[in-house]
Amino acid sequence: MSDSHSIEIRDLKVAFGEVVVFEKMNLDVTDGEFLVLLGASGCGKSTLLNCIAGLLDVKDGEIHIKGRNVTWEEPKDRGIGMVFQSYALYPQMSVKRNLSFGLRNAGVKNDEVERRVAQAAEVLQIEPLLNRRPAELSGGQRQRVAIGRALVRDVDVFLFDEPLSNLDAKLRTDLRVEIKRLHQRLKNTMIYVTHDQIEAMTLADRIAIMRDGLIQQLDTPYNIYNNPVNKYVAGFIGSPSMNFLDGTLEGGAKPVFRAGNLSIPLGEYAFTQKIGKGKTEGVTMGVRPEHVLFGDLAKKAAFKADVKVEVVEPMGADTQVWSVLDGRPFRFRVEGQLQLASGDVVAIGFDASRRSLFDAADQRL
Amino acid sequence: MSDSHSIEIRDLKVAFGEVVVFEKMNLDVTDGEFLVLLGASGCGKSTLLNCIAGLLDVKDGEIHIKGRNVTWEEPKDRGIGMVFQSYALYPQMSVKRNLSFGLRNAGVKNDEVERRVAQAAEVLQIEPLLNRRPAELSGGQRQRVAIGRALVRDVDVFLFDEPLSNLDAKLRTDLRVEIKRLHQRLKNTMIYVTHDQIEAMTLADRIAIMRDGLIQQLDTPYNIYNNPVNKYVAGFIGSPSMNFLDGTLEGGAKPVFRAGNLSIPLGEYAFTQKIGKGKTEGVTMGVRPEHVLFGDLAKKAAFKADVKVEVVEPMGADTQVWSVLDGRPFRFRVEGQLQLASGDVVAIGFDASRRSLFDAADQRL
Amino acid sequence: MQITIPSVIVSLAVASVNGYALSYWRFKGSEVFFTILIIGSFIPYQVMLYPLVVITRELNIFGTLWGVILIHTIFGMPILTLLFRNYFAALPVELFKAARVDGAGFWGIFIKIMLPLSIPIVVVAMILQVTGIWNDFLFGTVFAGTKNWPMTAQLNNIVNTTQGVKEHNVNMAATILTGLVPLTIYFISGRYFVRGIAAGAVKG
Amino acid sequence: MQITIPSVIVSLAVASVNGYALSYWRFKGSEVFFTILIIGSFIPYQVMLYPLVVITRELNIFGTLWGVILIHTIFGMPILTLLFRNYFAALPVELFKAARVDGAGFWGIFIKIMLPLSIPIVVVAMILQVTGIWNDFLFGTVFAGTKNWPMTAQLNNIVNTTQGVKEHNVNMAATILTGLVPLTIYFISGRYFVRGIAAGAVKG
Repeated sequence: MSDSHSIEIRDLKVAFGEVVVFEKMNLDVTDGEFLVLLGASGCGKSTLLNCIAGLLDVKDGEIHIKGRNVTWEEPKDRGIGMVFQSYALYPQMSVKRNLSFGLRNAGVKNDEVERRVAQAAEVLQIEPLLNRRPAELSGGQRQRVAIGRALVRDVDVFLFDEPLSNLDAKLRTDLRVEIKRLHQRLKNTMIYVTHDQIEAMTLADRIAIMRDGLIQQLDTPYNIYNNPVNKYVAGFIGSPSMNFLDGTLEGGAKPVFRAGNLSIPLGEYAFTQKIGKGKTEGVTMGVRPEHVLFGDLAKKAAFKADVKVEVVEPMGADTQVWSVLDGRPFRFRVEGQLQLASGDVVAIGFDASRRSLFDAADQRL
Repeated sequence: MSDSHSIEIRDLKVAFGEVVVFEKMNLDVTDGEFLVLLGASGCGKSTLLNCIAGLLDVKDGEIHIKGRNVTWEEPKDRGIGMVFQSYALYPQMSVKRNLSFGLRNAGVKNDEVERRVAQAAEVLQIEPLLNRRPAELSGGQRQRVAIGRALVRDVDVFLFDEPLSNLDAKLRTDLRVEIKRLHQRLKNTMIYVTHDQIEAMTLADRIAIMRDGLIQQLDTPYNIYNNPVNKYVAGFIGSPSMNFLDGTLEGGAKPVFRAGNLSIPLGEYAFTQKIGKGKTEGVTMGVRPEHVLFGDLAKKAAFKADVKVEVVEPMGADTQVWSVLDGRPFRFRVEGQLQLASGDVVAIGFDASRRSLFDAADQRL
Repeated sequence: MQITIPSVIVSLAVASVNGYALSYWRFKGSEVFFTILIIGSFIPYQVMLYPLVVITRELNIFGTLWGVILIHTIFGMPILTLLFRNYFAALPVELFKAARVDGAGFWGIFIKIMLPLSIPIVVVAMILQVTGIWNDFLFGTVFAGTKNWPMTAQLNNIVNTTQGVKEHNVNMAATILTGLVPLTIYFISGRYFVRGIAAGAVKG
Repeated sequence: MQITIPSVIVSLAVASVNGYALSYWRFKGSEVFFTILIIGSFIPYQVMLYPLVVITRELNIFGTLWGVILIHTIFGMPILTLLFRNYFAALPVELFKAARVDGAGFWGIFIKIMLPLSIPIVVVAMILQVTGIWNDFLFGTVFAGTKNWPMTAQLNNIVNTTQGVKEHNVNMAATILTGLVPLTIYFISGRYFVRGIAAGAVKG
């Protein structure tokens, strides 16, 4: 198989008893790529990772790592390192013994073990902790040791199973950046499972958004955010999530989207499907709260409307406004220092380019 | 005691065995106010809430609710309703029985019970669920029923103990707004415990930031965000958190802050302490990532500098940049569509007004 | 049966209330009481025999049905109370707090909230106690009384018995009977039982 | 003591491996095996007596030390295996996964990772088994052999014994001795023991 692919998954079938998780999963991961598997719980992302690690048996299909068919190999022989959500450090061993456990099992010589442990400890800045027990470490330190355990084994592929979920918000931000720095430095292939879209957006070279055992979209964070292929992806990515307006599309030279009393010119919207001259029913327009224009900018927008403010949520840097647009709930984001009150009527506008349209089958138009 | 205060806490002492949680806690909550107790785990916020509810015994001090000393009264006699993190619905009872359990214990007549349950169900839009068991409800529905249980009892004070922590991100956002709407409608006093600063900022009329059993700052979200009284509050509020630069303050007609090779004019900084003409050592300047100016705006700023980009984190609406400013790590936020790469050198600037200075004791200067 | 049923009912009632009180209501000495129970559940019966005989005699119920019930209740107490305590401790404490805010008292919470939730553990406790009492009874009636040897040695005697075929059959019948009662209870309550085992892994 | 020590060691070794295999290695029939164990732990001993006697006779170890050890191991097996299984099941499964990624096999994971973590439960199991075996022994030696009555009735007989003061003293001494051994073990291992009880509330 192709050389530039670090991992190739072909027609993978996985089932727990009667419950089929994947029917035919296919996925290629490029060498050195940081791929994030993103989805809500139960979408199969952790199952897929465990299959790659060899911790779950597959029913059918093949898994290739670095061109080698490893479908039936033991985890230790696959050239992978894995970092777990609960850290999974061996409680009775010192940090040093934790780091070297895998090497000793593989029969690596003593001085080589010492060298590699020292090197990993330096990269992760955990040298002072080497003689401590895991119980004496903070959550962030534990996760660093867990990453170190994968690091010392000098593997081709790093697998991360929601490694930051057990940490508090500040630590999560810091370790996220450390993992990104580690990747920039090592350039290993990394596969990272998470349900947190911010982690996915910030870490990934490419994101695979999964739902019910199917990959919905596999693309760069930029494309997933700006050009979601369907309504599910559009709603899943972005916080607060996208506003959806149901209505009718009128084709022609200057296509217009009509929803209730609103008629919104589509300007230079780049259609990905061919649309007819006539009306298309069951169309949904998606507008991200942060792409709604406000104040001076709204005045110059192609589409303008008045909304009634219902709830104002100041979040420091930004303020989120829950309002009513032509009888439908509509959310938008304004600058953090702006003081709005419930009941105010304010003017908003839509940017001409930053919108998404979906057909009746929820696919991008 | 004063009439406009719904809750007054005087010199409260609480201890578990030898461990003293509060030595002398004082807190006044205004009638109809939405007060959020915010802090990291172990700061005593839940303990304080449990004391107000009467679920924990106090060693010393007094708790007044609506002008009545309730320090030694049973929870049911305090005129409070409480919503728990785990929902704490009675699993063997229908939603309706859950809602009416408190009323029946209080000996309320049957038709009055029916009326109040129907009313609460309407407010929370849970009428179709009344005959279901809690196990048949989703997390969001369960929490709505839990709120309903406090609602039917027609209490003066609502107590929320991290009610949204068990829900996923999307539901959390939705229920947060529902709680805010509920408060706008009922105008009851509400006390809400959370460790999530976004919840605190968006819900609160006032936030009490707690640490080690002490209230650090009790103020409006706006003031806490813009004028943190000490370095702890400054670092706790805001995501990503504030940049801190250690240096020296030089007083005089035009005060300047020096850190390494940087010298940052302070312009119209509103000092809260008297500063001398000479140098003050051990001063820290705090700059929020979202208040750093970039691009055209940076050119006009009072202070300009070049930074080297290390890690770029696209988050959709915004992009977070981890950079190096004069050898120190420095974080700032730019618009989401901007494409920066690791290694770029870019110009940034500071806004004259939006900065915080802290003295050697971490108090606001 | 006369002995088993009231014994089981009384022991379960006392043990569940004990377990509930130990889990939720911190009273003075509750820690001490708990420690005594833990120790108690591992003390061999023999240590408690003499005091108990004396107590039942003083109460004038020695040898009566009530005496037997009392003895079984006391013997079953430590393990059953621990079983209930662990089960209740595994329930979320917020349930208890919510009920207090809703105005339920000690008995209100126990009867209206906790008991309906503890059917699985009640069944487990019931099986344990029925098996225990039944075994005590059968061991005494059927197997005791041949020689002063450990149980395994006695077995040899029974099988080697020279007292004829009839005796042998009696033993066999008794054995089957012994097994039957707990097994029946087990099969009837299987669903609850497995749930009880699963719920917090309270009892191996 | 001759019987107790090897019995305890053998039963614990077998039970811990069983519990470990049941928790982590899904093999064909592991669910069935587990169900049999659950049932087994509640079957009264009597049901198993005859088959066991026959088996030990066939193996030609009946009445020998090894026979006694085998019997105790089998009797203790269901409850001990469940104890270990529940304990191991309460450990995070990711620990097991991490060890597999790190290249440890079935025995490597058991000996290097799991056993060092199970000291508390080993102690609990030890106490259970020692108490159980000791009680069996003492019941047989001291209390068996007066009349065909339930245990509580026998007590009456012992206290009412007309065979003189000497017999009475013998019983008393035996009783105290009985209690002493498990209690000593308990006090020595108290710290681990309470931890074992606390850890996941594995055993009431």
